[in-house]
Amino acid sequence: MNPFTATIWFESFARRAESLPVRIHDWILGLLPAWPWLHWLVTALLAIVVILTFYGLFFAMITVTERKGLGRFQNRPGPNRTGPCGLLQPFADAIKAICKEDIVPATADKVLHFIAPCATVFFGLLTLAIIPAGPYFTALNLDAGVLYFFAAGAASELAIFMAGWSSHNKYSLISSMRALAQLISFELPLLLISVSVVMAAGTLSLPGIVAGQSSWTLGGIIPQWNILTPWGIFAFIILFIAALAETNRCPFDLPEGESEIIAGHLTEYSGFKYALFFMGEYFGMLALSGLAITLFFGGWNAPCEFLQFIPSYIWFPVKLFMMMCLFIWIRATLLRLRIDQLMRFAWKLLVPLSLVNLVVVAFWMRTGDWAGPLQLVRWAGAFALEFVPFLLIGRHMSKGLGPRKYKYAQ
Amino acid sequence: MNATINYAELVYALRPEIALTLGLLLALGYDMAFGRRMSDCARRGVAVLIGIVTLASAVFQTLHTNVPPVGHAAYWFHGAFVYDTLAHGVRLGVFGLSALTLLLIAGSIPHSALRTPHFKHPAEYVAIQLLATMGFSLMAVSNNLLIAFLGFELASLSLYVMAGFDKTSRASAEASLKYFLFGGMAAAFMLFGFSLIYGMTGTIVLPEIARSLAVQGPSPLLLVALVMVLVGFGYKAAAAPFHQWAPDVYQGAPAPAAALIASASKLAGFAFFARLLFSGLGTVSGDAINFGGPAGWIMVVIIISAASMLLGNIAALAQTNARRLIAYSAIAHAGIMLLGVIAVRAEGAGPLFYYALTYGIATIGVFSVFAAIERTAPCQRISDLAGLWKRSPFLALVLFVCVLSLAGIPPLAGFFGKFYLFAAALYLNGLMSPAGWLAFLAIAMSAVGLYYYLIILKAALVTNATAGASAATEKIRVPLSTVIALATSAALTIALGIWPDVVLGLFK
Amino acid sequence: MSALHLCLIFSTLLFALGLAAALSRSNAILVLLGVELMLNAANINFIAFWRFSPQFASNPHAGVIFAVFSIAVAAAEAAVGLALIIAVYRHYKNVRLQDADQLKG
Amino acid sequence: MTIASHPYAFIALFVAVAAAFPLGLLLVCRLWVWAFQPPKPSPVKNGIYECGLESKGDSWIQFKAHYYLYAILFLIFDVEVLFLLPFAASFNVLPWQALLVMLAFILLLAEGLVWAWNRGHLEWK
Amino acid sequence: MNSIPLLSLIIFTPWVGALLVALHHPRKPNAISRAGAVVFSLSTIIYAIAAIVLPGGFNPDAVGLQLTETHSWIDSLNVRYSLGLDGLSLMLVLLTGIIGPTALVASWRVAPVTRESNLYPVLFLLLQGASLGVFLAQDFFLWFLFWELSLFPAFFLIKMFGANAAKATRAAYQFVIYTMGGSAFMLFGFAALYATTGTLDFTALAQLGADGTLVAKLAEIGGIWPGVVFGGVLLGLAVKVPLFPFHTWLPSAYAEAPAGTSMFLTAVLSKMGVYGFIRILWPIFPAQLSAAAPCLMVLALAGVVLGAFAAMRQRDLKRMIAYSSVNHLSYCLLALFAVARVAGRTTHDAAVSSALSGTILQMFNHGLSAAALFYCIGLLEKRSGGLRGIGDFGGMRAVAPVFAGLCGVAMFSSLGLPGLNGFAGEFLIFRGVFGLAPWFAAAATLGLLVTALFLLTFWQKVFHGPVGENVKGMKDLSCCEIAPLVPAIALMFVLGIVPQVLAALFNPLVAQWTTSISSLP
Repeated sequence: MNPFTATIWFESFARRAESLPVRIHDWILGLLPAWPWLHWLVTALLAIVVILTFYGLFFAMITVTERKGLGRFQNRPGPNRTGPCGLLQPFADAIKAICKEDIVPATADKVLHFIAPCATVFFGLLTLAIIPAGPYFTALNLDAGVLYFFAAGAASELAIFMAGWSSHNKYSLISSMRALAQLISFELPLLLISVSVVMAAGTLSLPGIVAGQSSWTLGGIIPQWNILTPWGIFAFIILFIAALAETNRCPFDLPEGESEIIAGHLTEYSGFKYALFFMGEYFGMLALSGLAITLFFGGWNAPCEFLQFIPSYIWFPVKLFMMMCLFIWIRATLLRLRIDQLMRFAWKLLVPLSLVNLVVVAFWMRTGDWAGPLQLVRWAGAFALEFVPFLLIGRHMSKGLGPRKYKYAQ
Repeated sequence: MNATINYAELVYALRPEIALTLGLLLALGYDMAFGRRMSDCARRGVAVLIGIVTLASAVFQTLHTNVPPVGHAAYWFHGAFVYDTLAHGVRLGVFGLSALTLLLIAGSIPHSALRTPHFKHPAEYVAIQLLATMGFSLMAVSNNLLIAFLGFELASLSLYVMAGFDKTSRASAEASLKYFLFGGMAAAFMLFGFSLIYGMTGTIVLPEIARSLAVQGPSPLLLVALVMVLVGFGYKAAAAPFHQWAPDVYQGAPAPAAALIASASKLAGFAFFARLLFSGLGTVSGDAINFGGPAGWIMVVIIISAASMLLGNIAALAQTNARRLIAYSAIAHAGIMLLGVIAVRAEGAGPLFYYALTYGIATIGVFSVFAAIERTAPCQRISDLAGLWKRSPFLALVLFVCVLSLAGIPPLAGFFGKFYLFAAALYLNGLMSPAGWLAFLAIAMSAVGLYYYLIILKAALVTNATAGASAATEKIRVPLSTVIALATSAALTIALGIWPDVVLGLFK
Repeated sequence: MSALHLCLIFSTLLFALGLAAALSRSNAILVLLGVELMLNAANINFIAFWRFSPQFASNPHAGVIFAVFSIAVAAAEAAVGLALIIAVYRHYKNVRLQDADQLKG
Repeated sequence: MTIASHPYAFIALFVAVAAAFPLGLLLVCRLWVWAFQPPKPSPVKNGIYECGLESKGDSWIQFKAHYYLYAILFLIFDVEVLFLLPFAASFNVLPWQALLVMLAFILLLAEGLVWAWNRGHLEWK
Repeated sequence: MNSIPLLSLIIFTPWVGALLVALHHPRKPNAISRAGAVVFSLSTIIYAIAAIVLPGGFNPDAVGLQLTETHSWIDSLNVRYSLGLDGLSLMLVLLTGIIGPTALVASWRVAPVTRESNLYPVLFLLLQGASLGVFLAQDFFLWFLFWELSLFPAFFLIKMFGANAAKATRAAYQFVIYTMGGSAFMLFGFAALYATTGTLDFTALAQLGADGTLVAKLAEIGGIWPGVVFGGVLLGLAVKVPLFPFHTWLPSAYAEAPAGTSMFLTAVLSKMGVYGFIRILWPIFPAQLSAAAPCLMVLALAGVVLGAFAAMRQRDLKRMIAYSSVNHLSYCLLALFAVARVAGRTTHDAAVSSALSGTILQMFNHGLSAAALFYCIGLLEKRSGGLRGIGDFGGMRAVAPVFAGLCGVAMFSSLGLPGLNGFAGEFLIFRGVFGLAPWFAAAATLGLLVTALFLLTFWQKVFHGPVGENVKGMKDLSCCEIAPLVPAIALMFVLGIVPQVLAALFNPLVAQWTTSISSLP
């Protein structure tokens, strides 16, 4: 086998591997009568089944990863009894959840109490449909995909409020109000950052945004991902922080703050409804991670040109997994904030910085034709435009704040 | 996206609005930066000063706009804006009226512990008022349903806030909420009507709408749209039967806000609707000349107008609250101005504009007097005005002039406005037209109106204050800025009555 | 019955519903909701007409632009409305409209 | 290859399945309960959980207005995005004057934010 | 002379005076402000005499408007500042010139107003200027301005200075609302006129009215239209005069006003209505007036007869004189309507000219006599401390012979005793009306009789008989009190003997009217 044929073989392998899902899909359709509506239905159902199984399994694996990871962070083994290395733990948990008694408080608003967990999962799933996981794994390709994502995603706030309110528990209500305040506050930077990416990509379609990042420079080593621009790194950090808050993850998990308000809106839930909340939350996390990948990490694209032989449907889960790990890492590292700190952080830092980011994107896109030394100016300018406001606002916010002085410990 | 968008033209078209924006930013910014260090009085003074300077610069910008000759109009920015004498006049008018009401703020500081409207946040108030003024100005130049709606809502939303600006007052909050709920509903009606018009014609530019409707002719759907638009308009203009908010707002809102709602808002609203109805829906106006002509919006306007005049005048007779009385009289005046809307067909917008402008000036005068009185004693009931002649002859004189102008007594501006407007309405087809009968009704009702205006004057000029209430007899010291507002409105009321050509010259 | 008709019927029903809510409810927030429904009914009209009707060449996007702007206006109205309701609440300790009856005559 | 012929048809189907998914899972639980574990309610078990204390007063309490202030602020900025998105999508083909117009728009909103900041409305109290 | 805007001076000098007096001292009147007010009030008669006497002034032989002043004013409405003087106007200016200062002096000296305030002369001068404006304006718009402006000083004069506050308020409101209501309809009529013809100039409108263009133009837009406009204007004027069913405001207004104001109201303001009939209604709507004349004559006749009867029933002297004013002015209207009725018929030239001359004379005469009577009643009030019932006095002739004499002259002048001025006017009116409408004239004589009856009753009850309780200790008139009466009484005699002095001023005018009436289509 000479290198040339090897390359050919290699390329054809890569192509075949890439188009595997299409071939499976065509094969299944071939088994069916050639009625267009049936083909459409089956195609759609296939897409849905893939989404449900993929993200369902991913959810399961992430829970076990998280538990084990947190265990390691805290110098303990984590779950290790069920299955090999405790890998079957989530399934055991599911069975346990099914078996547990479902307790509904006598004074609760029964209907809303029932709807709330379903709605959490429902809206989580809706957002997942739009995430482009690969050229052949884009279940829903809308012209205004970004809008769809936020329309579906924002509705999950409603579910949390439903849960808190219907429980008829003071802690639940407080938590849901807090959650609402927190979610709407962090929704803004999220939205604004998406807008800046849309500005750069010139389209609202998520596959379109991915397509805009599917090339490489410097001989195919450096991908042209948005994260590798001065505005992109800032934007991603903001988006990630906002995503943490949107999914009630540590350090923004105030709504569930066990030490203050029992478990917030989850207080009155038990059994499988509780599990559904978990599922919904993780679906939300997966969706936001998917969005972050789409917006900043080139979606399904390989990081280097020569790595293209690995099919896109591998790359996407890998990136997703790494994002989730990042979530877990943050959770293990940081402490929970106070509500005032949280709100201040959103309104006084993230929102202004995302507005600044819009301007920087405009600058960056308009200076695309600068070359040579001007290129340097472009980078420096963009960084300066991001950094200076950040420093100014940061200094202003921390004015008068020093390390806390402990009276009794001195 | 249309690459041929001419932004220079946009900037040219909106120079006064840009000036207002910069002014409001300046007012807010200055207050944020230095406000805390200043005394209340200085803070208020600076805010008002910035507001006045801003309005002056807006007037300056307006004056430096080329006005096409009468009967012609310039279209800017792909037909989104229109500029003609009416737009020019209304812009100048609203800036002037707005400046007059601004002057009231500085004067409305309470002297005693009495609960009177006061402004803890003058810069915000000025900024919101400038926003409202911007809305008025946009309404004046809009040639397109969208710009019109935006201007309308910008103005309305600002006015809601201004009506409720006195946070210490229960009445103010209640008034603004009522104003808001009614106004919101009106906006919804109007928007629905706009959407139907858009659906029928496929365009939102007024002349294109007119062209398209001329081809289509009237249809039931169009009638629905017209009624909806007019319902929205009726609310805005406080015309019966959509007037319920007006008395409450006039009574509860702080005096400067009420003055603005009664003056500039009316001027801009009526100018805008005259333009909408004639330039956009003129081809489906129906017949104001003969009874039994084709149906159209004119009949609806006539009915609303008649209802407003009857209800306004008759309800005003029963009032014991001076502000409510002025409100009901405003409803009656709205009826007359609706007649002016019809008369636009005969004589152009001149009579309507003159009437609305002079009405606004006189109303500001009245509210200035109320505001000045409120510095020492509450000024709600008509009896609160008692002994005004002794407490401040100047206030009594201004009240005298302004109320008589509202009543339509020569040689004041209100008289000339009425006369000109009635002549224009009769010009359509004399008494034999619906408009003619409406004019007849208007005359009869002005005679009724005279009675309640005289009640106010009687209280102010003749009746002695009841003994015992020390606040109600002490002399009123009127602050300088209010004096300016009072003197200006009274002087304008007289001067425009004697030399109406100053205003009408624009339209000839 | 065409899609346009369906949209129009839907929007009309929505408008009627909003109007009914705005007129019959005594809670200010519910009235506000009714008003918002009415505004959104108009938005649906705009979009429906834009989508299903022949357009004037001069501005093919008028309907959708109008809808975008009126959504913004509706939001601004909600913002102002909520603020005013809070202001009333501060005085009356509730938002029932029948209690706000200080001004009359 | 796009899967659906019309994206909205797919959304409709997906909505149905996404709604059925949690409901189906809950149905499984219900069946389990029906078959093996009949519920045993008791007043204590079905009471509100407040760390073992008895709940006092109504839980549906009224919240302070500050929550609404955030809602209002959010509303304003959320709507801002409504205008930013079409602008952003066509950013590459717009002339530079359009940028200035948009910049003015953003600055006006930012000014609102600064105002709220300055007035202390962004402080959670 | 032509370079001096004499007519503007006539109108505005009292206003300038009002301003100066107001500025001089806002509250309390003093000698200077009083003297100033009288001087400014006197300016009218001085100007009027100057206009007659000076070369280049008023030419009695010319017909048409003289000393005209025309300036553009409101171009958009084609409204001009237009003043003009003819015989009719001059008569009324003279009347105002005589009565104005008299009434002003009377207000302080003789029947002092209840509230001592500088506002009184200010308002009074304003009223005087506005009245003069009404008589001189030749453009409807300007005319209407003065017409309405005259209302407000009058309102406050009645309201603030009336003896009985409650009654005065009521009377003042009644007065203003009636008049304004009427004016509103007049305004409406003129708005319509403007809408159809595009002009508001009296001369131009009269031109249009004379050749029938006006009716044609109005009829173009609807059959009832000319009638409605006519009706509107008629209503406005009828309230002011007042014509019979619209007179109800008058007695209380005259009765409640302070004496000086009553004098001016009855002498000058009531003439504004008659003047309007002659200046506006008649030339502009000759055909309509002619058609409506029979009806109107009935109303005027009712005014004559019922006014007299009503006066007879009054116990309050002021109300009595007020009703007699209704009666007297109805004579004028009767004559005018009778003339209008025969418009276009050529047979009655002598009767027409006599009726018209009589009307003008009667206006002047009634002004003198009624003012004098109000003055006398004012004196009675002053002496008796506010009493003015017909039965409150008695035997005054014995106590105050001078007063009785002067009052008697005024009374007999009002009654129409030959040799005094009242006779000439009434005689001419009756002569004219007998020629034009004999039955009406015959019926009107009833009014004459009743007038004689109630005036004689007045004479008898107040001045004859036993000296009443209230009359005891009354003093006769002082010089100061006599002075205001002197010009009026003197004129009564002069005009009673040589009415031609006045008639010469308006004879050419009447002659021209007479010919133009017979030449009407």
